[in-house]
Amino acid sequence: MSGASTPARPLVLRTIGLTKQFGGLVAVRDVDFEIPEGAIVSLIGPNGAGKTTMFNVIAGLSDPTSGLVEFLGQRMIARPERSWLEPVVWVVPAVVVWALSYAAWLAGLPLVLGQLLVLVGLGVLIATLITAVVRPPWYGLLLVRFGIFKSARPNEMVLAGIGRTFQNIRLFANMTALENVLVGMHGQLRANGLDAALRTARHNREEVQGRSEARRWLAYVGLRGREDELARNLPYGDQRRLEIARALASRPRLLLLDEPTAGMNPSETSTMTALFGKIRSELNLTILLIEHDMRVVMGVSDRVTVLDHGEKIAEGSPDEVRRDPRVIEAYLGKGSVA
Amino acid sequence: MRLLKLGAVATTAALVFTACSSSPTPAPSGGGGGGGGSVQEVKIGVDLPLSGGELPNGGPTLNGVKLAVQQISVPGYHVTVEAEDDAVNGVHDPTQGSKNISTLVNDPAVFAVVGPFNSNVAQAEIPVSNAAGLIQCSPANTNPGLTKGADGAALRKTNPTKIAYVRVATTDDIQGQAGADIAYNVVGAKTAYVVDDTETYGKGLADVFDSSFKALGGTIVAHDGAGKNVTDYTSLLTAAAAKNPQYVYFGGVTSTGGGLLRKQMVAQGMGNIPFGGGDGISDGSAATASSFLNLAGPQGDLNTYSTVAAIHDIPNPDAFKAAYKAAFSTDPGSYSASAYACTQIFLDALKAVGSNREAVRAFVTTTAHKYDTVLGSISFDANGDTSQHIISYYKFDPTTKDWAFFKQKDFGTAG
Amino acid sequence: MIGKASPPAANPLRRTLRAIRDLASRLPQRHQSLTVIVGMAFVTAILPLVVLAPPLNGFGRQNDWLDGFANAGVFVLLAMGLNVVVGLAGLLDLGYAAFFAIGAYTYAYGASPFSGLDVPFWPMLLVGAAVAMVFGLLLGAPTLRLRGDYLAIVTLGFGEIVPVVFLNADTYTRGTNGISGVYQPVLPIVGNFGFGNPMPYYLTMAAIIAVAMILLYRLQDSRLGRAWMAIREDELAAASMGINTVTTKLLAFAIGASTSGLGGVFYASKLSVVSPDQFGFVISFTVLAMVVLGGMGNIWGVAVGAFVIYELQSQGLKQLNSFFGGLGLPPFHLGPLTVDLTSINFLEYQFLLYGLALVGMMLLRPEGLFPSRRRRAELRDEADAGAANEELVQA
Amino acid sequence: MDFGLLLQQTINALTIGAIYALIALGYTMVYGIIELINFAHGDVFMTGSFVTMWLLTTLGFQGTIKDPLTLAGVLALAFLVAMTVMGAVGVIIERFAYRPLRNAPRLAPLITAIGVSFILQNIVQSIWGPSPVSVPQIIDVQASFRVGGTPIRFLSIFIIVLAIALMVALQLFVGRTRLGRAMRSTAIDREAAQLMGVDINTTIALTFFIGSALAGAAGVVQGLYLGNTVFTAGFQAGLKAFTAAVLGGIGNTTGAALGGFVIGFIEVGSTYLGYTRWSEAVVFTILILVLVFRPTGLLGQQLAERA
Repeated sequence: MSGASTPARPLVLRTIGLTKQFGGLVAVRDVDFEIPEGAIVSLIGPNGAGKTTMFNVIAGLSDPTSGLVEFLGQRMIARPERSWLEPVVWVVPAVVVWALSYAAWLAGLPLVLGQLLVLVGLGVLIATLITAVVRPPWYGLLLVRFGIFKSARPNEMVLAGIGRTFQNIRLFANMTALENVLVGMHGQLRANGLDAALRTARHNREEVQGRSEARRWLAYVGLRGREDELARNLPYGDQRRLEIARALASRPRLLLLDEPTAGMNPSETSTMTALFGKIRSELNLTILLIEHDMRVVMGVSDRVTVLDHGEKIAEGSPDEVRRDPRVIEAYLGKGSVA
Repeated sequence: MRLLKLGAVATTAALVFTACSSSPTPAPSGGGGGGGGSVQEVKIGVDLPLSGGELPNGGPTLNGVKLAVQQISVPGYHVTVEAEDDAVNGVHDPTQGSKNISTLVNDPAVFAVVGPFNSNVAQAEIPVSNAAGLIQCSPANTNPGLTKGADGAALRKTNPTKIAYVRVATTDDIQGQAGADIAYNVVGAKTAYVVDDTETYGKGLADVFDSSFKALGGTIVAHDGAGKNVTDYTSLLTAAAAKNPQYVYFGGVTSTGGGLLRKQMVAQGMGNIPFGGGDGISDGSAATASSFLNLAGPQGDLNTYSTVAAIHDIPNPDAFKAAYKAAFSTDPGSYSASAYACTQIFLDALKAVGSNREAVRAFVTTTAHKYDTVLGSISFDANGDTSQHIISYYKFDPTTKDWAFFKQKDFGTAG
Repeated sequence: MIGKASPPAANPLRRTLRAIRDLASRLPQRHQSLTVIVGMAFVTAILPLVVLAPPLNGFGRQNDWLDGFANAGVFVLLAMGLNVVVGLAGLLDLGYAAFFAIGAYTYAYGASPFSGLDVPFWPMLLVGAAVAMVFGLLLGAPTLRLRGDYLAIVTLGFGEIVPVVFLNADTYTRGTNGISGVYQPVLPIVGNFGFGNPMPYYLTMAAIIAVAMILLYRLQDSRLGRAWMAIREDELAAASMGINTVTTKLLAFAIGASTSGLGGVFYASKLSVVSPDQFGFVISFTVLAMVVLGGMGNIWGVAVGAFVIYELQSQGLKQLNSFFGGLGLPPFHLGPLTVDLTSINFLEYQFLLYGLALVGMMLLRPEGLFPSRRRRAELRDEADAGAANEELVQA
Repeated sequence: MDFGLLLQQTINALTIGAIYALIALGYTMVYGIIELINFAHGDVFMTGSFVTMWLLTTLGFQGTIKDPLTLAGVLALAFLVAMTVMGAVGVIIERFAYRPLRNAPRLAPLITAIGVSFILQNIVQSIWGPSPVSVPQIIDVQASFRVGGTPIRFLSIFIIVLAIALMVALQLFVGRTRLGRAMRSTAIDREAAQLMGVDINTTIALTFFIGSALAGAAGVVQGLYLGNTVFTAGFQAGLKAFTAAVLGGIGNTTGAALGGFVIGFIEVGSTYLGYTRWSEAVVFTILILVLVFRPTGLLGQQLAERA
């Protein structure tokens, strides 16, 4: 079953033994899963099969109970262990310095020294706290060393190159379409608060270029002329497109689409399906698709993975999957298999 | 019932307000004056907390000023009261106080100001009145730092030699000594437990009690602080009871927990331990609603002491009480008489030197001048503090259910 | 937008009006900083004149009003700062007064007889803002991972802790007495910062507000500002767009705290005393009410809201007695009740009226007095002029 | 270590904790169902203590009632009246200050909540005055029994038992009855509950009624225990109770009860160690620490989504 498609292409994403438990309920059990570069891979399965859970783990929205996710050969997620220890790590250095200041006081050293150490301790505390927030890579390594590793945050996944849309549209409703896309470009832009406050050249350049690029993205998904509409005022189909434009603006290597045609009529669906093809061919993107509509899945996918009750039951080309008896069994009675 | 009562007070207030509504042209005075064309309109400014939870502090104090203005007339002048509220959202607010005193300074008809009530408001106001040379008399401030030493000097930086802030209440440092004197010498306690309400007045008093009691040779078993938000003293008292104190001293006022503390002592079976406090708990008989004695309740033997920073042997102690009751149909508050005294002093000055601010200020702060007030004879020292350092001692009398005077002691000039 | 509602205007007058309206709505977008400066200068110049006119002159002299305005300015500053946290980033901060207190105490340490230091006012403004910011970071870093209302209670707790520390650490803070005799600013041009001369404070405050407003507007219209709004709209989606939500929220917190610190420094220098009971929950709440009533997210709306509420509290409600007394209305009957407005002591019902005002305003306009109108087309570069025209045609 | 003192302080902590817990329940229930921090809740509690005071003084009671039967009757009456009146006040507040804003921006009802809190305070202040007032302590405050020589007051035991009984009753109501199920389902998903035929308005009103009634009960208890109340008493008690609710995991009734007791123990503990001045700071510091380490409170559910 494994390695059914061309192995020559490198993998964009791989999960190894991915398991996610909610209390006693196992939503995803020990799933190994691969996405080769440039492919459109679909994840299907009956309701409650664990598709969205899988998706959220990959996108960094929830921590897996065990297993790991590799993106472009890099380990993104490990099981969180003793994550409550993390705050301890923040405080320990400062406490050590303060203990030193107390020791200095007990030892009868000049008071100024002790007071200085207290201030140094405060500085250390601030520094560690800020480090914990900013999370430079070495901090992650430190966490691994202490066995306190926490999974990558969603924003880190985005920066690594995973963009996504949501099953129930999650646009920034009170922002304009253009602003939505600009937020999508957040990771591409560099201007910080100081740049903004001083209106530096970097800020001005990025604003001008960013806006024109955002317009191009909107035009790309077919939303030319709607730049300044509030996202919540857009029609449903356009909101879906806007979500895709927003995800594309982060220049992802892998695009996760969660039921992008849900609630669309057939003609909207076919335009949308065409868009997927266009994205793949023109932008050279890999796409992971969760979809209910079998026509979409079978029409656009290179590979299909089927989940049922949290377990992977089949994997392969659309035709292979369509014929797989376990898949038919899982969907039996639903009549969904075309 | 209460609304009606308030109505009566409010009518008086409204009359005053109407009369002094600050229109550019002098309004024809409705009720007052009566003398003829040569009557000059002047105002006594008042700055007190008059709304929210602090109304019980400011309200009766303001009434003291009003009563004095009603009762005492100065020929040639029609005196009205201009009251400002320094409470914002129900809490005394130094910013508002500072603004109010500026407003009063800017009103040329104001020749003197009674107030403020709270120490931190005073800290914000003293520099302003000092700069403007407008005399201010606080009926309630007792924090030594407002006038004495480097702190006092820092507050009157603009005109260091021109005192513009006086007060009729003796400072905490003296009353605290008196409290320790009662505990150690009158009661004969060798160990004491001290609670303060963490506010300027209460903590200041308690700290002085603490040090004076130790100086006399006693031991402080514990000194706790419980702010006005604390309503449950049970655990505090349980802990204190284990240390067997022979005396409990409370630094604070009734509204920050004085009565509650005594009541819970009784509930905890500590009712037989003598209890003492300053003038903050000396606020009327058990019949007066919300007074310390009323709130502390009828149980226990109430071996309770308080001090008042004033002479007890004043000529006619009940006259003021009666007049106040007649005018406002309630008993006077803790500081009504002090406010009355402040006003008396200002009216004396008005009578003597007219309404010129600098003249009034200079007259009032002249250390040689003595004023006959409802609080007794008062003069001010070089800092503007009352030079009267006599403290009256009171003990609860179970038969009259009121404070009974038993001694007064002069603590001299040693600050 | 306008075209949709009415057919193309044939009437030249109407067209001119429309052009003016258009300019008025576009100017602030194109020359924001200039607009703020001109606007603040106009307001600063006009306010001292407005209070000379009836009926306002009946309630106080010009100096009284200016003194009040300078105090109100502190709250305008606080509200604009909190607006970044609550209005833009959508974080509920119930302990904002803590940073105000920290700013005020910082100035008191830097310039008072208590510490013996006498650092000039202007650098202290920056120091106060920086110290408040550090505490904002200290509080925010471990707690900003918390969800909405948990954050609210943490900030509330911090707001309660700070005054308690200032109260009880009396060796360092003089406890309940507070620090008094704090020095006043010195600046030759603006005039003598003395008691009873509010004009320099008034002008300084106006300048501080103008600068803060320009900076805040600039931040709002930037990558950072968009990230804040995205977090407010949908934190999860924002994170999925590559925004480091914790850092971004922390920045909002830090900027809010430093603005509050600025306010604190000014406040301490004007009042010349700081004490723990000036910085209770009431302040935090009042500022929050100013933000919500002004219109969350709208910088100038929040500023106006703060100004209005402060004046209502410190002037309006306190003047009701003399107002109704001055009206001299005869008693009238309300059913069985006789209402004599002149005999009611409104001071006593201040709280009730304030509460009713809050409830009433919220019921009538839950989005605030000046809800942030979503900004329309912004600075456009020349390359996109075509697209802009296209948009106009469509609208 | 002095065992007797420890025991006494434990009882003190449980008693004050019981009062916090009763108030916290109202916070947590309201939050659970409409995600509103009901800042007026502390003042509902305060008003309850005034209603008790009014009732007892109107009935002419000044102090301890010796006759057990009369005592039981008066107590029952006091609880009945205070709980009904405050429950009704809660429903009225919900109807006029919160319901119109149910779909408004989230912070709008928070502001009206504080507005309502001011209104309640001012009404109480206008009627009963701004100073503290005595509440007749109809249960003998000194009556006690001894455990190993340590006096334990009956009043404390009564309060603890009563509070726990009320909490158990609440749990049973929420867990076992049809209305309780409606409340739970509304809390989980309002729209779905509506589709299932739950009357949302009634359910929310009911939640306010129960929460406010519990605050009313806490008001009675506070009156009996401290014998004193003041119109500003609601703020601090409300703050502590709200903290208790969050500490326990807001939305979780068991958590609120636990949080109340925890705060009682923290307060009494800091007094026991001689840090009364810092007790408030200690409470909030512990709160912050707990939330840093357990971001959803002691008994709060782990959230499915993470951002």
